[in-house]
Amino acid sequence: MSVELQEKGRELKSGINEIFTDPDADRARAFFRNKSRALKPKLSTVEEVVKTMIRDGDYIAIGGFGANRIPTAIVHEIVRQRKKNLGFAGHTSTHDFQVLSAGECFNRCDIAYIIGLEARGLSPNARRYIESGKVKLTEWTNATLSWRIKAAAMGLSFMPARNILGTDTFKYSGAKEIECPFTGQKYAAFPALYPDFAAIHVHECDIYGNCHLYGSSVSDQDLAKASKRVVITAERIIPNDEIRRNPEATFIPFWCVDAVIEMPYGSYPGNMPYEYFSDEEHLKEWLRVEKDPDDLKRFLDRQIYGTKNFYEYLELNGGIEKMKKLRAIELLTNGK
Amino acid sequence: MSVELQEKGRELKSGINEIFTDPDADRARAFFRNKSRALKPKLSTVEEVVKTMIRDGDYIAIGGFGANRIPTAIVHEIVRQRKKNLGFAGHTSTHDFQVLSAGECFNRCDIAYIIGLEARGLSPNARRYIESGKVKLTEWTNATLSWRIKAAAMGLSFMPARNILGTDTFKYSGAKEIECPFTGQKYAAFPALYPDFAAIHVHECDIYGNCHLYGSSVSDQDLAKASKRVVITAERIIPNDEIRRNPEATFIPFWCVDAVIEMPYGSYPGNMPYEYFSDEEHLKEWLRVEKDPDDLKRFLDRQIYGTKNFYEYLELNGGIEKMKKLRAIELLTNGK
Amino acid sequence: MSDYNPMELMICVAARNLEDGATVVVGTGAPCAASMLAQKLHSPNLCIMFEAGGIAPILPAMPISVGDSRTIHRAIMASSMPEIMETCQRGMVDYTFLGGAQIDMYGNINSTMIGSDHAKPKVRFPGSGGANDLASLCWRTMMMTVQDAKRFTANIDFMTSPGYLKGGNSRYEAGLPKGTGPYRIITNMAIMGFDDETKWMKVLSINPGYARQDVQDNCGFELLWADAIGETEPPTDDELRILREEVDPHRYIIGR
Amino acid sequence: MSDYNPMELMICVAARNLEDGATVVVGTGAPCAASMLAQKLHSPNLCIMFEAGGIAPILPAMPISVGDSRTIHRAIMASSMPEIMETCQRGMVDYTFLGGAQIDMYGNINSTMIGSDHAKPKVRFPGSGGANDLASLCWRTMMMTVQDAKRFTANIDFMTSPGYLKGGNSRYEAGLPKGTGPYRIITNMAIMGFDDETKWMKVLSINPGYARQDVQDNCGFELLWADAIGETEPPTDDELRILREEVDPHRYIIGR
Repeated sequence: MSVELQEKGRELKSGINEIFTDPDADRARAFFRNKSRALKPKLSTVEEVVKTMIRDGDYIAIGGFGANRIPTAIVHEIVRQRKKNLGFAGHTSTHDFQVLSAGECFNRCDIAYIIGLEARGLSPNARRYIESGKVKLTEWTNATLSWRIKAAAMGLSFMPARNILGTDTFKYSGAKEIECPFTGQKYAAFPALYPDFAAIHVHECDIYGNCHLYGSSVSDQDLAKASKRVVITAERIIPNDEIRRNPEATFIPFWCVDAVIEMPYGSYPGNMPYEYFSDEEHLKEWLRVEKDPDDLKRFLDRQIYGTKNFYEYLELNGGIEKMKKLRAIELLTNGK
Repeated sequence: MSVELQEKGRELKSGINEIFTDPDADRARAFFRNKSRALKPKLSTVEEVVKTMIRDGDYIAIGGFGANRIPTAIVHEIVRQRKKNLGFAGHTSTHDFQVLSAGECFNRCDIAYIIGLEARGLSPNARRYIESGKVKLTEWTNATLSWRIKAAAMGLSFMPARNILGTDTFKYSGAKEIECPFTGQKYAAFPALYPDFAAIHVHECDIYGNCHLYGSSVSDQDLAKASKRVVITAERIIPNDEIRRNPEATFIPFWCVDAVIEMPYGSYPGNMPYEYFSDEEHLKEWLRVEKDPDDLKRFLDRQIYGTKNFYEYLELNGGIEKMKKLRAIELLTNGK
Repeated sequence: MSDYNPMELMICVAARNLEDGATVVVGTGAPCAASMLAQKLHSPNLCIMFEAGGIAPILPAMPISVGDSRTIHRAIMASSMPEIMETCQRGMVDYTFLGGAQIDMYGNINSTMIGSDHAKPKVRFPGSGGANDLASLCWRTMMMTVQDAKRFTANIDFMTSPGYLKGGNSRYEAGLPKGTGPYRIITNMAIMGFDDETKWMKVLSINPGYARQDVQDNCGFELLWADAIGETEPPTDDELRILREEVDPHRYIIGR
Repeated sequence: MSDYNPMELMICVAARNLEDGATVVVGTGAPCAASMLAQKLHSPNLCIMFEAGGIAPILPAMPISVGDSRTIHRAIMASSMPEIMETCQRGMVDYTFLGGAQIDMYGNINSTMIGSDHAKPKVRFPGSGGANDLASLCWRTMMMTVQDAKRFTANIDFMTSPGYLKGGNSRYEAGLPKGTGPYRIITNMAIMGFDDETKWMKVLSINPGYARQDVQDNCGFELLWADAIGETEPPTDDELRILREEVDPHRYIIGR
């Protein structure tokens, strides 16, 4: 680009860090050409999905917003099956990031927001993991990762935007400056992000993968389109008729989805809008045990490695009675 | 750009036709900075809106899809008030284009689809109007205009895409070729389209402009954001409570909207999904009278210039009894 | 029942190209009929999409507009135009059908105008609509059309929608997505594909009742010929029965 | 009731800057409290947005996450992150609040790391999240923070979010939207704005109980001073009552 820039008397900068995924739209198309679009039943299990749909080294993304509407069962199973060397989209990630850090499952990360749990504080273990230098880091922002995912959802290799210019966030990203061909305005160009795998938790889904989702949707509609392999965990499986009765409400359509799992309380200990609030006590316990690596090890052995599946984890932390309490907090019917 | 192109050994082409609107994002922002975001009642009338919100020479866009979910009352009033020299976004336009052509209201047009009424045939008068040379024409496509509107909705001055390259549609557009800074792939760049005015017909809306819309949404969500001034006509005004009960269903939020009009049967003679089907007899009459300019003049005098408002037009063409019949066709309860 | 008209033949042939589990964006008329026929014959899970946003409806009748209520009747999704076009751009849509006033040997199509002055056309047509987009972004483009030497011409007045542009690799070099392009041109006389190398139109089979000479005489450019030119298999009784009784009982399309 | 703590002061001062009919994107904590206070005092139609997608909720309690259920409680819209960020990019959002570990004289903020090696930070923070986006795209950025000379420094370790970059016109020249930038820095000691020309931080008023010297001593760079430096108006009884009784009755924020 340097010749043009000299012509215009302006330097166009590039971020210096690695882009972990291939933004090429034709190579993505070649994948999508062979992805099944058949309206066929896709019911599966957490164990099977993590075993067959994620390979060590894959680049993965997790839907929801950190500790809100997250596919916790899938995140746990990734740790339980000891997946390694993953790439991770640290987009609005909080508790999901914390769990995957505890499993040391990833070795490279696109960062928008990591190691924090918002108002709850920072994860001591995730912080140690990142400060250790074991993880390759490329900086982005929430909007930037949203737009990288949107570029992929649209079938492009890049998206222009007006944020991050002039900052160190740009410098340590993989973005590039470009100019608008119509106005000459300087833009940041972001490379499309096509994850190998994404897990998204929703309220309702039919056996084909047609989803209903309520509450803030974060980037999940684009994420379902951008990702090569997609699993949906749903609070409830619903009949296809309910999808067809109200086609404007379909949030993710079946052809984006490779597997469907009915996973009640699947966002626990996170919040699920209209269903149950986050378990703040349990999240505090996570932060507490992380202060001491040995405590964390024992905690993980008990909660994840030592449980057969997510149902055992739910039971271990209070089961149906706990869920009833969290539901009362969510619906503001707990008298507080 | 030519220096860079030589460097890469490639020529980057530009469409030769005029871009009728300003794609500059900072100038659009300067407008939006002063656009009211207050949650205040916005009820108005068709007459008032067309009088105060559209000036001769403005660039306008019409929501819906030609003869499906269109704001017919506004389109008629533009003709009735004899607005002139408008720019028009000929995006999925059919009956709306036909009516505005009959009024000779516009003198420049971004073309995706014009003069046709899909399976119903071509409009003889709209064709004469375009073939007369009175209207400046720039070619685009449905996706291209959708993406130009989306670029504006996103606050950008352009959007990259992979269609129209290499065709005469590109040549007679205002698009430009660019290269992806990451892959070197050639893209078409489309200038953002920020219309001065847009009218959109929806199913339900509160007095602040928060809308529910059912059925295919075409480009209307982006159009409401991209346009500087927006009027909503709605089949029904609903209480704000119904919006707040189901916030994921809000299709257009209040801060995009400048005026709200309750206009039952507002898409007539077009189709309104779940409400009433198109009046195919009346649309055939339009096509028939257009064959002879004198017939058309008499028809317009009777149907538009000679009616005080849209209610009179509805009565003239069958009133409530006709609407009942169209509803039965829509709901497949007419026994046919 | 072996009697059939050219429109019926073209629809039946088109339907055979739409395999189960594929996606297709269609307009009104013959393409929609071909897709409905394919669903009822061999492709129950053919996913039909309409550019205004309707996806996988259970069509109760032939739509009169690609945005009318029929296109979302008991649909999987009532989405938007960007949603459909971006699904095409992402490489998730297999087929589309185009129409047009002129087509050349590379499958480039004109649906914009006749004449040489764009600002003052001799005859103006509706323009691209979504045609250019679908021809650019879907994997395989098909066309059903009556064939004559004016319509099939080496010099189209305006290239609305891209075929293989100037042949060879020119389509990809122009920036259009890799591996896309015209796939089948189905006429009343023959079925054509395109040569793998030159991307020039090539006859694959000739319809019953026509000869090689008819096909060439009704084409304004020299056609290529496949090594073995068979006779197009005529519509079967099953195809015709379902087309006539279930897909288009009012003969809106097959009666043209 | 005239007794108040620094957090209460900062929240009350911030609330005064949020006029009725404006839009503001907030995070959890003090910014959310300031916005709720403004709604209850003088700006009933202040539109509060959360970056996960919640818009104009009737907040039943302080959210613990910008994506939790409280942020969509009886909201006007439960949208998405792109929707919020694009609304900012389009110029429809007036205010936002940022936090950070370091801030310089041009209002540039660090919330990413301490140290000089990005690959192996001495202390790692969460990073931008939406901070850079909101600082880039909203019209006016504000900050509430306790002031000391380590936090207010000429040499921030990492510029996460843009203030006025290198001052003057450099922010606009870098490509960030015209007319945007830091607006008010509200500390326990003073309220600062920025010089129109140089974009250097400038003290506008000093909080009760502090002197000019305190403000400068607790700042790692030389501050500019407005021509007339007044005393910041302390929280009124009304402000304090509503903040304590209605906005944050559990003292989650004002008890810090």
